[in-house]
Amino acid sequence: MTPLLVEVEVDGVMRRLSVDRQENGCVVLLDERTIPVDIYEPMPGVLSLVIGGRSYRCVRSAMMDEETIAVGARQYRVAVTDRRSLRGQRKRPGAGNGALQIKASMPGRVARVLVTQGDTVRAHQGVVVIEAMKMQNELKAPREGRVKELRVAAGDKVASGQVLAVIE
Amino acid sequence: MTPLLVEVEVDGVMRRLSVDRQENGCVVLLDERTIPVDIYEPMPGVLSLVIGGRSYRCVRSAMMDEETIAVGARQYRVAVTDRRSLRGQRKRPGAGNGALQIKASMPGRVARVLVTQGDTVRAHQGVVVIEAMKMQNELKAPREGRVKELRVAAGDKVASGQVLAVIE
Amino acid sequence: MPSLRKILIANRGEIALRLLRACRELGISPVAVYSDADRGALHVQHADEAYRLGPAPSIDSYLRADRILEIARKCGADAIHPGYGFLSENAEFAEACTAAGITFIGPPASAMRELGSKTRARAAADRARMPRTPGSVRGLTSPEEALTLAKEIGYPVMLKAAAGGGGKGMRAIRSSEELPSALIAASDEAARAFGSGEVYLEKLIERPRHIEIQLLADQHGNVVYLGERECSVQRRHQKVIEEAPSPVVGAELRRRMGEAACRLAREAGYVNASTVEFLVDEAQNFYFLEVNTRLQVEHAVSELVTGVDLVHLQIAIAEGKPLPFTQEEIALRGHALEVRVYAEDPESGFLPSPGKITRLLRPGGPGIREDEGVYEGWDVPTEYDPMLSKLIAYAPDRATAIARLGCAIDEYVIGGIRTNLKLLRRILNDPDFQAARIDTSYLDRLLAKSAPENTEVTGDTAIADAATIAAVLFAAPAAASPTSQAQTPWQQDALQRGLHGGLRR
Amino acid sequence: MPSLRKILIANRGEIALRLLRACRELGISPVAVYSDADRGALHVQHADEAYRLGPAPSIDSYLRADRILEIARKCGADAIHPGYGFLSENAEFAEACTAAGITFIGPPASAMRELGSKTRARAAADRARMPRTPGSVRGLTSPEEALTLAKEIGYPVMLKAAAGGGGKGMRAIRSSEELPSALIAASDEAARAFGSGEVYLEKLIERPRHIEIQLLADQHGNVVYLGERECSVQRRHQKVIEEAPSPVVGAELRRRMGEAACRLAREAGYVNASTVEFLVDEAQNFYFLEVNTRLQVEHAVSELVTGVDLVHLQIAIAEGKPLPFTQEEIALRGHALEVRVYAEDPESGFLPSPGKITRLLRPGGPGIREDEGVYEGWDVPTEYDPMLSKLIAYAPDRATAIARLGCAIDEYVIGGIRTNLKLLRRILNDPDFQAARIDTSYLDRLLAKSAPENTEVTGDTAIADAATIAAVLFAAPAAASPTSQAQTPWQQDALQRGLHGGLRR
Repeated sequence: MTPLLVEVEVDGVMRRLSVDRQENGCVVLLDERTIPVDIYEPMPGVLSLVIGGRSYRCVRSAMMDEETIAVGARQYRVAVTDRRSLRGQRKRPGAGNGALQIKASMPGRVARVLVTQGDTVRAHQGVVVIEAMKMQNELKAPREGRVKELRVAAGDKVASGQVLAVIE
Repeated sequence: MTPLLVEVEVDGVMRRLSVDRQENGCVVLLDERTIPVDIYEPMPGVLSLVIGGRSYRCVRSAMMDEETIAVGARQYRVAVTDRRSLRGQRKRPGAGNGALQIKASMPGRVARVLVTQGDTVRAHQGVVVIEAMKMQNELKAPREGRVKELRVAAGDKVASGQVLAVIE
Repeated sequence: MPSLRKILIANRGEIALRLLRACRELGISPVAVYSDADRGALHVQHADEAYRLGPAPSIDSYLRADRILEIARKCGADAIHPGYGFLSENAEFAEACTAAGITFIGPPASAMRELGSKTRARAAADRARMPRTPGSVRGLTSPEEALTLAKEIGYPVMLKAAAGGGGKGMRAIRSSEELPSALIAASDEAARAFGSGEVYLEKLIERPRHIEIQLLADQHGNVVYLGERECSVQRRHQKVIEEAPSPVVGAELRRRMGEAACRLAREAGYVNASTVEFLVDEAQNFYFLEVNTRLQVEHAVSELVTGVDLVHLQIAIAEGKPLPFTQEEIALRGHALEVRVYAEDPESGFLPSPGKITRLLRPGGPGIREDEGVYEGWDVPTEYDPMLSKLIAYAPDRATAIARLGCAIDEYVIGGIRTNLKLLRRILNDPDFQAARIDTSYLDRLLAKSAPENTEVTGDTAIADAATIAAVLFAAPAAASPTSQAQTPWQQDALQRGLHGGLRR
Repeated sequence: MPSLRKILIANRGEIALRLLRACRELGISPVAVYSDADRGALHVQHADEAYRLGPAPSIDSYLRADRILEIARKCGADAIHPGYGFLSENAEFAEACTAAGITFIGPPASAMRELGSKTRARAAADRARMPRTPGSVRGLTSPEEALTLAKEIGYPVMLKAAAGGGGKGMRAIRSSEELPSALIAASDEAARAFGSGEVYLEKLIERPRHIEIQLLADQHGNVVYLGERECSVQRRHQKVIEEAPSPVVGAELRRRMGEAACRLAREAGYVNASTVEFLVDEAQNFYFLEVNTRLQVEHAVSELVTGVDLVHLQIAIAEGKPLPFTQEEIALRGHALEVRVYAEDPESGFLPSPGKITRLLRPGGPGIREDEGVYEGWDVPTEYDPMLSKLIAYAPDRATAIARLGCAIDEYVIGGIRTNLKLLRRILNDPDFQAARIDTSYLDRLLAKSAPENTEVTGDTAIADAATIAAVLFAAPAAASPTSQAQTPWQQDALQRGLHGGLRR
C-alpha cells in the first residue's frame, strides 16, 4: 500500500503528514517521527485515537467552509489539502488582493446595507447588518477594496454562507 | 393522490388503515374515524405526531425480525403488511404445521445441544442452550415436531438471528 | 383551590421542558404551545398536548396573549405557567388569565406592577427599610432636577429606565457635563424599547457584585428566602455563569439580605416565586437593584443547594397550599454552578450561530444536571434567544463544583453550530474566577485579554498532533475504517477523492 | 502519603466512567484498560491513557491481575481503583499492588480476608456485638452437626456458601428430611463456583428487607456511617432498584445499625469504603448478612442524600487524608432511587440482549443523574454483565423521587436491543412498591402476576392508535416526510416498495 501524503493547516500552521494504513490503525509520519495510531470510530464524526498509550477523543464539526477538530475542551481549525492542489487554494480572507466574498455567518434578515456598489471601503468597515436571534451583527470588509457587487437589500432573508457582497 | 391501504398487527390485533398524505401531515381512516395527523420527524426512527391536539413521540426499534413502536413507557409490537401479500405471510411461530426455524435470540456461544437430528420434540422442549453475558439460556421448540436440521454444535459462536435448528 | 390537573406552558426552549417535567412528576398534564419554527422542538415532542400559536416571530406566537388564553380555554387547562421572558412579567396577561378563570402561576398583577417598575420598586424598598443606592424614587422631570440630584449623591451616577432591562436606556455618567445630553438619549432609548421614557438616577456602585435572593411566598402570608445566588459573571448585563451560595456571603449578610427581601415581598403583597436583585460593594454593603417577578433562568443552583424544587413549589403555591417548610428549616448544603450554553461565537464578537445541530454528546455522571432545550438534529431557530441549554454542577464545595463543571464541558460536544463552551471553560480555568475575584465587569476584563493558545494550555503538542491526524482520517474515511466502503488497496487517487469528499461534506 | 497523580481504573462499563470522572475532577490523570471487546467503550474514549489487556473473556482481560499490574508499573500509575466485581474483592491482588508499591484504593488485604469469608465475618460480628441470624460461625463439618444445629435454631434454615455470592451454594431448608442431601448439593455447587465447598447454616428470616449501611473509614481510625440503603427489590439475589433512605428505617434504628456496622469495621481494622448488609424482619430486628469490601453499584443514592462524593473520599482516604467530617456532621436530606438498566428481556425469561444500540435518547433535567456506560452506536458485548446504565433520581421526598424516576424512564429511549426499562416502570407504578410494602421476594411476587396490558394502563386506545399510525409512517417513509426522496405523487406501487423497504431495513 502506498502511504498517503497530505498537508493539513492546523490553527494556521501548515503541517505535512504521511499516513500508512495498517491493521486496526495506521502509522503516521509527522515531523520526522513515526507514530503508530490505534483507531476506533464510535460514530460518524468521532474518532477515538490511542497514540503511544494516550487516548484522544477527536470530534469533527463542519460549519460553513470551516472545519474544526475538538479534543476535549480544545478546538483546532483544520484544513486538509492534497499536495498537488495546495498552491493558490484555501487562501485566508484578507490575505491577498483578488475578489473577496462577504458571506452571511448565520441565517437571518438583512437589517441595513451600509455601502453602495462602487464604494471604496476600508479594512474592517461595516458592509451589511444582519439581524438574527434578537441581535444585530455588522459584517465588515476584511480588507480595503471596492464594492464590486451587492447581492442583497434591506429586508432580504439570507441563509448561512450566502454571499452578500463582493469586494475587489 | 391515492390513499394508501395497509394492515398493521399491533400487539397481536390486526388493524386496517388508509393513509392519505397532506401538507404537513396526513389524514388517516382508522376504525371508520377520519383522523388528521400532524407529523414531524425529529430524527430517523422518531416521529412526533400531533393528533387532535394530543402529542405523541413515537420511537421505532427493530430487533431481529420484530419491530416495536414505543410511545412514552408503552411499547407496541407491530407488523405492517400490504393487503395483497397478507395471506400466508408473517405467520407467528407455532401457529402452523410447516418447517420452523429456531433462531438465536442473541449473539453468544452454543453451550449444549439437547437433541439430535431426527428426534421428535414436544412443544417447549429445550433444543439448544446458548451462553451469553454469563447466563445460559435454553431455546425451546415452539411446537411439537421432528428435528429436521441441526446447524450448530456445542462451542460454536452464533450471531443474533442465526438459524440453529429446523423443526418440521 | 383544588389541585391543578392541566397546565399550559406558555414558553419554549429549556424552560418549557423543565416546566413540563415538573408537571408530569406531579401528575399534572402539560400542554405545549409552539410557533412554526418550533413544531419539532423538544417541548412539543414531550407534551401531552401541543397547539400551534402562529408564525415564528415572538410577536406572532409566544407573545400572543389572546391566542394562548384561547388555547387554554379550549383545551381545558386550569392554569398557565409563563416561564421567564415572553409574557412572564406582563401584568395585563396575568389579569386576563384571572378574568378567564385560569390560574396564572406567578404573582398577582398588582404585586407585579408594584415591583415591575423600578422607580415604584425603589419606593417600596424604602417602605421595607431595604438599603438601596442613593438616588430618585420617581422618574426625572427635568435636566435641572437631574443635575441637582446628581450633585447631591455625587458622581459617578447611573441613568436607568424605570421600565428597563437588559441595559437599554442605561448610561453611566461621570461628570455634570455629560448629564443633560445623556438624559435625553437615555429617555429616547427607553421610550423606543419599553414604550415609556421614564428614567431615574442613582449612585453608581464601583465594581459591584451581582447577588440576588430567591424568595417564595404563599397565599397565606408566609414568605421565606432560599439563600442567595451570585451572578457577577455577565456580559452586556446578561448573566453567563451563576452560583449558589455566593463565595462572599456569610450567614449574617445572608440573613440581612434575605430578611430585607422578605420585607419587600410582604410590603408588595407578593405571592409565588421571585428574586430580589442586589449590588454588593467591596465593603459588603448591599443595595437594592430590582425585583424579578418570575422564575429566574438560574433557579436551578438554588434548588441544588437547598434541596427543594422551585417549580413544584410554584405550583403548590398557585394551588393555595401553604409552604411546606419554615425559614428555619431551610439549610444550604454544598455548592452549585450553572453555565448558560449559547449558540454564539465568542471569537467573532458573539455573533449568534443558529443552524442544525449535527452532533450532540451530552455529559453525565455525579452532580451533573442538564436542563436542555435541544437535541441532535434540531435546527436552532434564528428568532429567539440563543440559549441552548443550562449545564449545572453540584459538589460539596466550590472548587470541586468548578472542576466538575469544567469536566462536563470537556465532555460536551455540540457539532454543526458555534457555541460559547470554550469561553465557559476558559472562565472556569481562570485563577480570578477560581478565587472568586469577580464583579460585574469581570468578564469584560477577561475578554479584553487574549485567549490562551491551545499549546499554551498544555505545554505539549501531542493533542495538536492527535487533532492533525484525526483531521486527515476524517478527510480520508478509508484511513479510519478499513472495513468500510474502501476495502480496495489504499491508493493515492482514491484517497484524493476521499479527501475532497471529506472536506466538502 | 503524597497526593495521587495517576490512577489506573481496573474496570469497565459505567463504573469505569464514573471513576474516571472523579479522577478528572480531582486533577488526577485516569488510565483505562480494556479488553478487545471494549476498544470502543466510553471509558477508553474518555481516559487520558488506555492500554489493551487481552481478549474479551474476563479471565483473559479484566481478571488478569498480572497484566494490570504490569501496565500500572509501565505507565507510572501510583494507584489502582478496582471498582466493583472483577478484582475488587481479591485480597491477593490488593497484596500484589502493595508489594509493587502501588496504592490499592480499597481496604488492606487483611481486612478484606477477615470480612470476605462469610463465616469469619459472622465471627467478627459476634465480637463486634452485632446481631446476626442464629446459626454457625464456621463451616459445617458433617450432616449430623448440621441437623443438630438446625434443630437448635429451628426450621426453616438457610444453607450458604462461606465464599459465596449471587445465590450460588444457597438453599432454603424447611425440614430435617431435606437437609442432608441439600448439604451435599450446596457444598458441591459452592466448590465448583468459588473453589471452596465450605457451607454454613443460619436461621431463615421470612420476608426480610435488604438494608445496608454505607461506611467510610480512614487510616487514622475514624469510621463513620452515611445512612442506609434499602435494596429489597431483587431478582435471583441481584438488586434491581435501590433507595436511600429506607422507607422503614427511623433515626433510632439507623443509629443502632450504623453504630453496629462501625464497630465491625473497627474490629476488622477496616479502611476505605465498605457496605455492611443486613436483613431486617417485620418487627424491625436487624441481622448481619455480609460485608462488601468495596464500592457498591448502588453507592450513588447515598451520595445524593448525604451530599458527599464517595469516590472522591475513597481517593482521599487512600492518600492518607483524614475524613473531612464527623458522624455528627452527616445529615440525610431528601430521597434518592436508582434503577439498574439492563440489556435483557424480562418478557422472555430475562434473556440477555446484547447487540448494537441503534438509538439512545437520554433523560435529563432536575434531580436526574445518569451514570452511563454506553452510547448510541455502541455494540453491547456478550461477555460481561448486561448493565448498561444506572438511572438515579433525587427529590425532596420518596413519592416525588418515584414519580421523577418514572418520568425519566418514560423519556429514556434505547433502541436496537431489549432492556428492562418497561419492567422498571411497572415496579415504580406498582402500589405495593409505592407504599414501600417490599421485601426480598417482592419482585418475584410481582413477576408472577401478568403485566398489565397497554390498554389497561390508559383506559383509552388513543396511544395505540398513534403507535399504529406511526408504524405505517415508518414503514412508508414517504408518508412521513413529503420533502424526502418520494416527492412524486403518492402512489400505491411506490408505497408497496416503501413498506417492504421499511420492514426489511
